[in-house]
Formats: sequence, structure tokens, C-alpha cells
Amino acid sequence: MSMLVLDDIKTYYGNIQALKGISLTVEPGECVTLIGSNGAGKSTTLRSISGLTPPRTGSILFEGQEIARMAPQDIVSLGISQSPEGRRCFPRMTVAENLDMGAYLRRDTDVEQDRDRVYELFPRLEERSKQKAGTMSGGEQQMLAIGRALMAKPKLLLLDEPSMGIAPILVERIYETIAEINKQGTTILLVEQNANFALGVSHRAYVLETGKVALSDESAKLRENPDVQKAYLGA
Amino acid sequence: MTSAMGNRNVKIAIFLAGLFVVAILPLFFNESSGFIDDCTLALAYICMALGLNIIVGFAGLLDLGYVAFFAIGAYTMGWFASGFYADADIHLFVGEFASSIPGIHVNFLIVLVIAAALTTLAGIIIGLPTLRLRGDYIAIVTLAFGEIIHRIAINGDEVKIAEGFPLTNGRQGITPVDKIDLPFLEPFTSLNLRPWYWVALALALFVLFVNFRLRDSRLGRAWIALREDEVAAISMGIPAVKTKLLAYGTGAAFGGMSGAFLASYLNTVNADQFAFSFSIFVLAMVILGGLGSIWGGGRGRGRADVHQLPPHPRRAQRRAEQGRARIRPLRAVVRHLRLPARDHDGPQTRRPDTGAAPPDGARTGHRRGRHRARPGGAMTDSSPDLILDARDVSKVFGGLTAVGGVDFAIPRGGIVSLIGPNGAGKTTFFNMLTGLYKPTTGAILFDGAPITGGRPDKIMARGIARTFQNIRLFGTMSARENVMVGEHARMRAGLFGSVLRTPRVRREERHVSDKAAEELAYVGLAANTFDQLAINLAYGDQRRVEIARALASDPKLLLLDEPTAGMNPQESDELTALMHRLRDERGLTILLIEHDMKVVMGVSEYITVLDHGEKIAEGLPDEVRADNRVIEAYLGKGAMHE
Amino acid sequence: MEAASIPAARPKPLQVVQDWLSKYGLILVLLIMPVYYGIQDLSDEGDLSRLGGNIVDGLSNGSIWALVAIGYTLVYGIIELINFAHGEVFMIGSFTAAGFFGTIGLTAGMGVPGLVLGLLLTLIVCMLVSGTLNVMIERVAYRPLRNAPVLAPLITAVGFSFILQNVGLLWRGGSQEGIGDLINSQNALFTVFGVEITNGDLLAIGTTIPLVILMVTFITRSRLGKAMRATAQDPEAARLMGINVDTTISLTFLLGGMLAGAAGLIYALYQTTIWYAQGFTAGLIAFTAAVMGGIGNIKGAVLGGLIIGIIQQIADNRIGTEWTPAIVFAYLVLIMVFKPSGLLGEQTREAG
Amino acid sequence: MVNGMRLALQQADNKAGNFTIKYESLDDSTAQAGNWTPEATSQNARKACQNDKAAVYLGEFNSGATAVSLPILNECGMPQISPANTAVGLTTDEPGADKGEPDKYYPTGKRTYTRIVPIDTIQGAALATTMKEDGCTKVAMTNDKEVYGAGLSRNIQLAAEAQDLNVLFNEGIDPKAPNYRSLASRAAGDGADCFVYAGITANNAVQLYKDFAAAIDGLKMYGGDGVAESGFADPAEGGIPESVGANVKLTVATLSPDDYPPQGQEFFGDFEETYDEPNPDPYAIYGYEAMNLALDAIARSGDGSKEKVLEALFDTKDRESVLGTYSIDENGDTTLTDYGLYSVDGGELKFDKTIKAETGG
Repeated sequence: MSMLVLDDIKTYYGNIQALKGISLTVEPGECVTLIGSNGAGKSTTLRSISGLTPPRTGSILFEGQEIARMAPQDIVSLGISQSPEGRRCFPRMTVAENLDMGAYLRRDTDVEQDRDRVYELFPRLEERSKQKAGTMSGGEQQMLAIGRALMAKPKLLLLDEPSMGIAPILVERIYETIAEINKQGTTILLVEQNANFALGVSHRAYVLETGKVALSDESAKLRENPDVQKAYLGA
Repeated sequence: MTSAMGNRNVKIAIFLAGLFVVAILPLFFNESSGFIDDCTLALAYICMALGLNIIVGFAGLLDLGYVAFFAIGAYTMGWFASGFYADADIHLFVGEFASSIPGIHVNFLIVLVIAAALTTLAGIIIGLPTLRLRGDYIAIVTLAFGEIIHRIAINGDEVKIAEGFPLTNGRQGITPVDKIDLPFLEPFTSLNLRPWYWVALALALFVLFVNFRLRDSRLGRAWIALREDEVAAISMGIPAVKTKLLAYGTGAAFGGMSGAFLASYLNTVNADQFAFSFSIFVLAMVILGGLGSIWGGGRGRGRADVHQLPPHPRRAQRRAEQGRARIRPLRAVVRHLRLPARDHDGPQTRRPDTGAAPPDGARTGHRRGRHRARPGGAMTDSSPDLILDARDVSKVFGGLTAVGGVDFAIPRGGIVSLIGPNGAGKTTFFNMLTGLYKPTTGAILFDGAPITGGRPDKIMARGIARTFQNIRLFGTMSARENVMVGEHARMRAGLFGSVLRTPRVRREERHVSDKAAEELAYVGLAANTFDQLAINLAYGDQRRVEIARALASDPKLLLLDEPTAGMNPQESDELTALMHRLRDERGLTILLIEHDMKVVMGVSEYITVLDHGEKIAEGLPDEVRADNRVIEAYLGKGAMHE
Repeated sequence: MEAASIPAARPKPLQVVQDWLSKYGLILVLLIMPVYYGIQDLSDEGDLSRLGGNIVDGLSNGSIWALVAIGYTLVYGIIELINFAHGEVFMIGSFTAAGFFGTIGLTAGMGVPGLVLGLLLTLIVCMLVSGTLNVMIERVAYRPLRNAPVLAPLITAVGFSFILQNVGLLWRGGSQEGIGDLINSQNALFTVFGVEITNGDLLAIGTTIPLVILMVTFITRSRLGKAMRATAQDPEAARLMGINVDTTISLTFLLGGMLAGAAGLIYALYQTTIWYAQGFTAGLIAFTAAVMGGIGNIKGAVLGGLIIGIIQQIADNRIGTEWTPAIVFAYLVLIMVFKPSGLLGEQTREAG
Repeated sequence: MVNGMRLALQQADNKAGNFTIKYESLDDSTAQAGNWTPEATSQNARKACQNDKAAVYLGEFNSGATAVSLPILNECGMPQISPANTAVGLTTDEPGADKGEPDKYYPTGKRTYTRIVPIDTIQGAALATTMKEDGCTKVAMTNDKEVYGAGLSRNIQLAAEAQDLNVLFNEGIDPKAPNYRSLASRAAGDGADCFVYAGITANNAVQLYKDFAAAIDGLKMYGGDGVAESGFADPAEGGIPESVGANVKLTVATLSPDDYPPQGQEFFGDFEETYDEPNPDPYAIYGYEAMNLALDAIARSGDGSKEKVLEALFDTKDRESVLGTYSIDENGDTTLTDYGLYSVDGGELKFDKTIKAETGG
């Protein structure tokens, strides 16, 4: 069974249609990426999955369960967490508190362990655990946002533009970590502007154009596709 | 402005017909009927609502103390046209009865002008400290002023301007107040309400007319721009406080005029009338009528949609550490610069007559080439090749150094990039150049003159224009209007010119509108998109409109903050080409903040790298790319192979 | 040429004055009145008991404002809305208290144990009524307008405030109503340095301090409190954490309303007069207190409330009651000019 | 008061001479304001003017409102009878009136306004006389700053100073203030032994008296007709507690039923019978008499026109009424001058005595 199945979802902001029928699947253990230019609907797809902007029509199945009309907190409790575009850390909370918020819905006792795991992935966060998130650099906040999403112990991790506005050197670091997280067993759906990196780390990819899926294939093959090269890789 | 002529004529016809009906309405009712009474009161309140609309609707200043202006207008009438100051004996153009009562009695028309003047003055006095504040704080402080004025009204009987001349008559009220006495007409009476109605109607129409004229004017655009995005607006050369004060003063004047009318009509000025609930009452009228729209509804249609769009990612917090290190002497570096060759002998055709044209001659010495000869002769400046020279600039935010002692120079006609990790202080640096932030230390010279800590609009007027990291267009304006806002600093139309719409103002509007279209075409927008709401344009086009808006001010230096963010490689290439064209065809100097290394390396002639608020490297692209510190702090090893 | 030699970045004298004023000006402004009158007292009467009396009265009045102000600040912090109906929630708290006294037959003549028990019961009832009312207001008036332009909920807030005023008007009539003085409010309990501390003072300050401590602890320590803070800082991110934002907002209104209810009871006991329009005045003052302290900040709201209480009493005593509101608002304007984000102001979400 | 008027009309069987009288009640307040508003008042006045059949305008209760309605009614020559206005300046330029008063209220130059209650010069003197008799030395004065309150307090102060009482201060209060403890403690500090409030109950009078009573032991407290009502005196109706009431004395232009002529005593009986209210508010009898005077004037006018009614009204001489025998002088004032002194006892107003005040000019 596929972990996530989107079937022809259409999402609107007011009267503006952002998604014009997106269908895609994510298999367990996979890392899937959505690429496309700004306004193509990548972030909206993630927002639809998380329930922030529910689709008006279409269905979203997560492990066979319909989640398209669920409230965000119920979706999180099923095991989908998101690191949103622009990081959105809680600026006046410390790093440790931010991580705690990630585990907000969890009642189990393994939270400590998971925090150690995040600190292992991002040692920088442990150094700054007492610091207010708002005073950290963009790259550090990005690590925090990903770490915070991991604290929910998700089955499916949604990452929105983890490389946006970050120094190239940190982009490398973060992508190494994303690959590591995926290797440790978390399924990942990634939205990325920077197609080079995204296609490098993912197994499969969908190319979105103006709210529709224009193309989908294995990442390696898409990298060879001349159209994709021209439009998204800047070859 | 955008509607077709035929459509417009129909609208005018409907308006005139409606006006006729409204004007003859009282003839169908008994001359002292309650209905006319209600209508007259309603018209007076409409005057106030339209006045407040300029403040809240156009300029977006949430004023909860509008009653203050009602009060001041009413008291003006009480002071100058009643028997209140019985020790005085001044009678100016007033009727028989008023002449027989001791006190100051001045004709209504004169009082109306005084009321407008006094309330405008009060608006400015209240506005000066208030309008610097943000959003809801303006609301609470205006509310406070409203209450203070209310209190002064209540206790004014204890405040003696001179013996026998208390400020107000407190809760006892000033009663009765002189009736309106217009030249060539019978004095008004309390029993025949028709003349009162017509005066109220005339006032309301006047205020309505001013509302309409101002909406589509330089000032109206500036107000809406400030409302939509204050930072973007002041970066486009709109002086924030002055422009807001104009809105506040104008709105106040209408409140005052209406207040003076009401004092005469209600025959009393009583402190209890000026309570907070009246401010809310007028505000509710404005809101129910549709904010910012004159008729109510209509223009604001795009707003609801805009509100539901996901918010922009927040600007990341800047962070930097103490310490400063100079890399190498600035002057030495400048000599290494490659500078573009351009032919500037031809006349500059693109400059409008309205703007202060930059000294074109200053650029003639520039030639492409690494070993450029110093321009001689006329130039006496020791560094004539620098359009911007910043020295030892730093910025500290509450103990955290965002930028620490950076020297930075841009040669005239160059394309220069500023790169560095997020939070390195690049945008902070931009904001200091454009005046949004005041440097903690250091000095910035632009075109040979210091601009350190100057106001954004003044710096803009001298020739620095910018775009923003997250697109900051004015959402409820069309693309063309957005660009017209960019020309604000080059325009002259003032409050009265805009209302009267003099031939000069008309010419200017036409000229600016044409020029906006020209700029939009230049950056590559299709003509059919010019009059669409900016928020509805495609992402890439929005970026272009933003650049066109910056170009509209005829800058000498253009600052682009991550212009390719969110663009695909194809669009990025087009933008790179546009940058070259801007430099070559229009002689612009460009400073770029960019993360996309392909763009940076492709377009820059010179690169400066910031990290933690310090300059860690600068030089030609190849030098920077090979610099170990840059690789370590920013680029990473992978970038070397791209 | 001149321009080439950039003038050294030395702060100008004016700048020094400005910096100094922006740091300490506010403290100076706040100290003007007490210091001036303190000196006057010392020279006229040789002791500070008059000023001390004003300050004690100010603290007990101010602690009522503080409890109301916390409600404003919590709500503003989480949905950036000035909840104009909050003052009326406080008024309903007072009315509930007055009504409940009658219901359970509480009179001044009862013994102390019975009175304490009855008052505790009243406190719980008032807090529940006001809290529930506040939650209901949010459901009915604000939630449907969550995505509307900012001004729309502001107007419904004012509308609700008028509705509740009319409820109060119908409930207990249009003029001030004296109610039984259950605690002998103005009875001097003991005297410190010539300053009388009355039963009312003890009640007001003694109830407020534990409630504020409880509230601050709840918000900083508890899981729900953290959810409130997270929602205040970034509601969308909070939803992605699995926080039910609607519930959290309701919780915020509940807490704010409960404090207003407690304040309503204290007010009724302390002043022994209730009035349908008391909420409007109190709301204005408490909101001013919240802004003065830095809106969104609980400690700021408490500080603002106490400062305003003291300003009011000093102004009542020395300048004249009719000028007091003007003086309070003048202080607010001054504070905003010196420190636009209030005394303990944090940057709000907008600025984030 | 309205009930008093109704009763009078009812007893006259809606007839005055040959005319049938219709009574139309106009409210000058709005629900939001809770008090009179200039908008509503002027609208009422106009409504009365516009109605050709209206012969007399009865009102208002509040002098401030009359200042607004009077010029309008004067313009259409409408006779006006107020049962309760006591502000001096509406009719005369005696001390207490502002300069320019009363002429500025009469745009036609002809007097159209009469009242059957003695003006505040007399009440002020009555209060000052009482305080002097009670042995007051230092008086703390407060007022609510409205036309009535400020005017009365001016008159009390003039009279008190004329009788060598030391007026410590005369403070306008903020009716919305939560309490007046600081003001009271200031009075205590100044050594006040007496306290007067000139104003109406609705302006937070109850709190004011309570705070002053708490601040100064044994303080003697006084008030004018503005607080002479059960809403102030009766704790069951939200008034002052009995312990405070024990030290309060009030003046009203209403005397003890026993001091009234037989018609007056009859009125109290009828009123109780009709409205089941044994102790009507002091102004009920004035409402009753205002209506009776109006009916009388209409009957005497002959044709019921405004002009004739007005003439008849100002012609009122030695009218024997429930209030006693009085005339209307050329200013429109009544010749009655007696004030009653009341104390508060167990939540009720209790008549003490009639004061013949020395107005002293």
C-alpha cells in the first residue's frame, strides 16, 4: 500500500485556484520531491496535505485513510509533520522549547531520546539549546525547523524549501542530513526550488507547472531530461 | 481612471440624476419635518465619515479619536459665533439677532474656514507624535487624544484663557449658538430646515468631491501605498510622516467643518457630545460603507482574496558577532575594478522634465577595462569613480552586531554583488544604504555627498532605488499604479493641486502614467497586464513590476535584493540580461544581493562577501570563488566545481 | 575636496541627549508626579503619609485594572485583536457577584468563616460566568471573522460591548447602584508609617498577587500554556505542531474572562457600587494599562495597571478628579512617544 | 413627574375649558446616551412647533436641555412651562447667571418660558442657611458640572461665603470615576466638617457620599433636589447605606404634605390611589401642577391659540394651587420661595421643616 495518495486535489485561496488537480503517490521509505517554479503549487500541495488549506475537491489517502478534510492537529497525530516554508520557528522560544513544541501531541516517554537524535543530526542545535530561536541565523533556524518536525516522530516528513535563503555550504549540510533522515527510515516529501539538490537526494520527482503535474519520473531520469535541464537545472 | 469613456458617461448621468433627487428632496416634506432633520444630521455625519475615510480608508491609520476634530470644530463655532464670550464685543457680518447679543459673533462662512484651519492644526499636533507609531498603537494613542480632548472640553470651564474667557463651558454647554447666516439669503431659522439641509448637502458633496479627486492622485496613491506596505512605500520615496500627516490633517479638517455646522444646527456645544462612542459611530459608518472605497464596496474587491494567501516567510533574524577586520585597503581594491564601457555622449532621452536629472557628465569618464585612466579635468573629487562609498559602517541591534565596521564602495556604472550566508548582514546593509536603518557608526557617501542616516525618501530622491527580497508590491493597486508610486519623488502635485486638478497636475499625471507604461514595457511586461492588480500577476512578472517601480524614480544606483529568488533558471537568465541592459542602455549602477551563484558569477564585476556582519573577502568573481575563507564560511567545496 | 574626507562618526551632542532620554526618559516621566508631591508633602507636613496613602490606594485600585488588563493582553497577544467587550465581561462579573450575594444570602453581619466561604464560592462563580461569556463572545463575534480585514472584528467587538452594556442596563438599571459592604471595605486594618491599610486594600492586593502568579506559571510551564505562547508567536506553525489553534484561542479567552470575573468581584467588594457602564471605563483604563506595559506581555499589563492606579489616585487627590482621565491618557501618550512598544514591550508578531 | 402630569390630565377629564387636550410624551434622551441629547431635544422642540394644535410645551426636567429647546420654542412662540428647571440664567440675570443670559435664549425678544419651581438662588441660600445653623465651619463642595449642578453649586458657594462659611474647595467630579477616596481624603486632610454635592444621583452620587462618609467621621452631608429621590436614599434601590444616610440632609422645593394647602394634600391621596405609591418623588407634585397650570391657561385663553395661552400664562396671578398660592412674574418665575429640608431615614426621605431662606439678593 502506498503511504500517501493524492487523487486529483483542487485547492483554492479565496477565489483563486492554486491547485488544478494534483495526483501523486509516495511509497513507504521513499524520498519524493516536487519541483517547479514559483507559483506552480508546490507549497500549496504540502499545505493541502497538512490540512492548512484543505483541498476543495479530491482525496488524500494516508495509509489508506482519508485525511483531506481533517484538522491539522489530527493529521499531525497520524504521523505527518511538516517543516514549513520560511522555517517559522517560534522566535521568542528557546531552541529546546521549539523542539518540545514539535513533540506537542506525543504522550510517550521517548521524547528525550528523540531530542538526542535531533541533536546528533544537528550538533549546532545542542550548542544553542538555551538560545531564543529568533536570534539565530537562517541556516540554524532551518535545522531547528527540520529537527522540530522530526520531534513528532513522523512517518511522513514534509519539507518545504529547506534550502531557501541559505548559504550554499549549509545547503550541502542540510541535504546530507535529509538523506541521512531518509536512510534512517523516515519517508520524505520534499518541495524544492533548487532542483539540482532535490533531484540528487530523492528517488522520484514530480514537476509541477501552474497547479498541475507536468511530468513525473525517477529523479535520475529527470536529470537527463533536456526540458527539465533547460527549465529547472539551468544547463 | 481605467473605465471606458462610455461607461463613465453613464455613471456621471446616474450620479447627476441622483444628485438632483437628493437636492429637491426636502421640497416634498414639511419644512421642519423630522425626516429632513434626520437627513441633515445624516449628511453632516457622512461628511465626518468621508473625512475619516481619508485617514482610515486611504491611509490606513486606525483613528479611534476622530471625535476630537468634531469637538474642536464645534467649539470653534462656539467660540466665534455665540454669546459665550459675553465680555467681548465683536460682530462680523452677522444678522440682526446675533448683533444684539454680546459676545463674539462671526459669520458662519468665516468660522467654517477657521474651524478647518484649527482642526488641521490640531490634527498635525496630535499626528506628529502619533503617526510614527505602528498599527494598533496609533489606534490607542488617537483614542487617548480623543479622550484628552473630551476631558478638556468637560473641564475647560476651569481653564481661563483670560479673565472671563474660559476655554469651554464644560458640561453646561455653550448654548445657544448663532444660526447660519449666508450672504444674500434670509438668516436661517430653527423651524425651516430646508436651508440647513442644503448646506449640509453642499458640505457633503464638497467632501465627496475631494475624496474622489484625492483617490486618483499622487497623494492618494502614496496613502494607499503606505497603507499596503509602509516599508516599501517609504523606500519608493514617500515621506511617511509628512504624507500621513496630510491625510490626518485633511480628514481632521472635514471633521472640524462638519462639527462647526453641527454646533450651529444643534444650537449647542456640549462637552458630553464628544465621547468615545461617537468616534466608534463614525468609524462604523466608514467600515460598513467599505473601507477606502468612497461609495462603499467596489474597489476593495481584491482584498478578501489577498488576505487568505499564505503569509510570506518571515524575514530571518539577523545575527552577527562582534569584531571587525579590514581585508585590504579599499582604494587599492577599487583600482582593480573592471568598469563598463558605455557611450554617454548622446543626450539622455529618458529623463522626464520633472525630475532632478543626475549630472550625466559625471559618467563620461568611465571606460571598460581593468586599467582605466582616472578621469581628469573637471573632476576634483579624489574618488570620482565611486558612486557609493561607505566607511566603517556598523549596525547594532540591542547589543547584537548585525553589521560591524564594513568598508564598501561601488564604482559608478558597475555591477557589484554582496553575498554571504543568511544573517550575515547583507539586507541590514541594504537597509542602511536606503535609510531604513540608521547606522550605529560610520558614514556613507553617495555621489560625493553624505547620506548617513538620512530619511529613506530623501535618499531615494537622490537616486538610490531598491527592490525587496520578498516581493513588496502594493497589492490593491494595478501594475501601472505601482510604478507610478515609484515616481512619487519626481512629481510635484500637492494636496490642493490634486483636488483642483490644475492643467499642470493633469499634464503631470498623464506624463507619469505614460512613463510607467514605458518602464513596464522596458522590463518586459505585456501591455495587457499593465492595468491588472499587481497581486494577480504571475510571480516573475511581479518581480519585473518591482524593478520597473524602482526604475521609475530614475535612480543612479539600483539595489536588487535577491531578485532571482523563486525564479527558475530560465527566468534568472532573462533577469541577468535585463541587468546588463540597464547598465549599458541606461547607465545604471547595480548592487545585487544574491544567493544563486550562477547569477552572481555571471553578472558581477566585483563581489564582496559578508559573514557575521564582517567583510571576509572581496574581489573579482574568480578571486572570491577561490578564497578559502569564503569557501569555508559560505560556498562549500561543492560550489567550486560548478 | 571636503566630501572626500568623510566626517568621523562621532555622536552629536543632540544625539547624546536623545539616547539618554530614550533610555531613562520614561523613568523620569513616571517619577515626576510622586517625586514632586513627595517633596511637597515633606516640606508641608514633614512626612510622606499622604503620598503613601495615595500609593496604597493606587496599588489596590491598580490591581483590579491589572487583572482586567491581563485579559486584554492575552487576547491581543494571540489574535492581535483589541477585545473591546472585555470591560463588559468584567462588568458582568461584578453584576454576577452582586446577584450571587443575594442568592446565597451573604450579608455583612455573617461570621468570618461563613463570609470567607461564601466569597470563595462567589469568586468561583464569577470566574466561571465571565470566562464562559468571554469564550462565547469569541465563538460568536470573532471566530467567523478570523480571516476578515482587521477592522471588522474590531467593530463587532465594539458591537458586543454595547450589547453587554444593554444587558447590564436591563439587568440592574441605568444608574450606579450601591451594594452591601460585605467586607467593611474602608475599615482600617492596620497602619504602617502613618498609612492606613484597609480591608479593601488587603482584599484587592491579596487576591491579585496569587492569581497573577498562578497565571504566569501556567503560561510559562504548562503544556497548554506553551501552546498559547506558540500560537501567539506563529499560529500557522503552531497548527503544524498539532496544536488545535481554535481550542487554544478559546482557552485564552477563558483565562482572560476568568481574571476579569475575579476582578469584577473584587471591584464590587472594594467599591461597593456597581454600574452598567463601569466596564466601559474599566476597559479603557485596563486597555491603556496593557498598552502602557507593552501589549502581549503579562507582566507589562500588571505593571501598567499598578502605575495607572497610582497615577489616578495621586491625580484625584492633588489635581482634581475631573482631570484624572486626561492625565492617565497623557501619560499613555508620553510613554508611547518615549517607548513605542510599551514599558516591557516585546516585538509583536507583525514585527517578528 | 410624568405620572403627576398624567394624573392632572386625568382628573380634568382631558378637558380645559372648551378644549380637549391630548398629551404627547416626548423623550429627550436616547438609549445609548442614557441622558438627554441635544439632537433629541431640538427635534422634540421642532415637533412641538410644527404641530399647529400644540398649545403648551411642558418641560424639561434638565436645565441644560431647556437651554437647547428654549430658543427653538421661542421662535415659534410656544408657551413653555417647566416643572423642574432651577438654573438661574434661563429667566434672570441675577447672580449665578452668565453674562448675556437670559436674552440669548429669546431670539424673538419676547418671553415664552415660565417655571413653577423656585430658582437655585433660593435653594443655594437654603442649603447655606441650613449648614450655618448646623454649625458647619469648613465645607467641602462638589458638583457634577452639568447646568443644574454647576449652577446650584455656584449659588451655594455665593450664599455660603456670604454667611462666612469657609468653602475649602468646589470640585467638579468625574461621574465615571470608580471612587472618590482620594478626593475625600483630601477633604479630611483639610479638616472639612461638612460636605455638599450639587448634582444628580445618576452622576455617581451614591459612591461620592459613601467615600466621603468613610473618610471623615461624623461628617455632616448635604445635597440639593437632584439627589432627593429613592434611588439615592434607599439602599434597597441601590442608594446610600442607612449609616451614611443618617448624616445626610437634602433640600427640595417640595414641602411636607401637611404644609400644603388642602388641594395639595388631596393630591398625595389621589396619587397613592392611582399609582399605589405612598411616597411619590418630590417632583411628582410639580408635574401635576405644571399640567394644571397649562390646563388653566388654556381655559383662560379663550381661543386656545399659542399667543393667547402665552398671555394667559404670564397673567397668572395668585393662583391657588396644590403648591400654595403663587403668581408668575414678568420673567416667568414663580413667586413661591419655600424650600423643604429633608433628612434620610431608613431609606426614605423624611420632611424636617420648611426653610424660609434669606436670598440676600
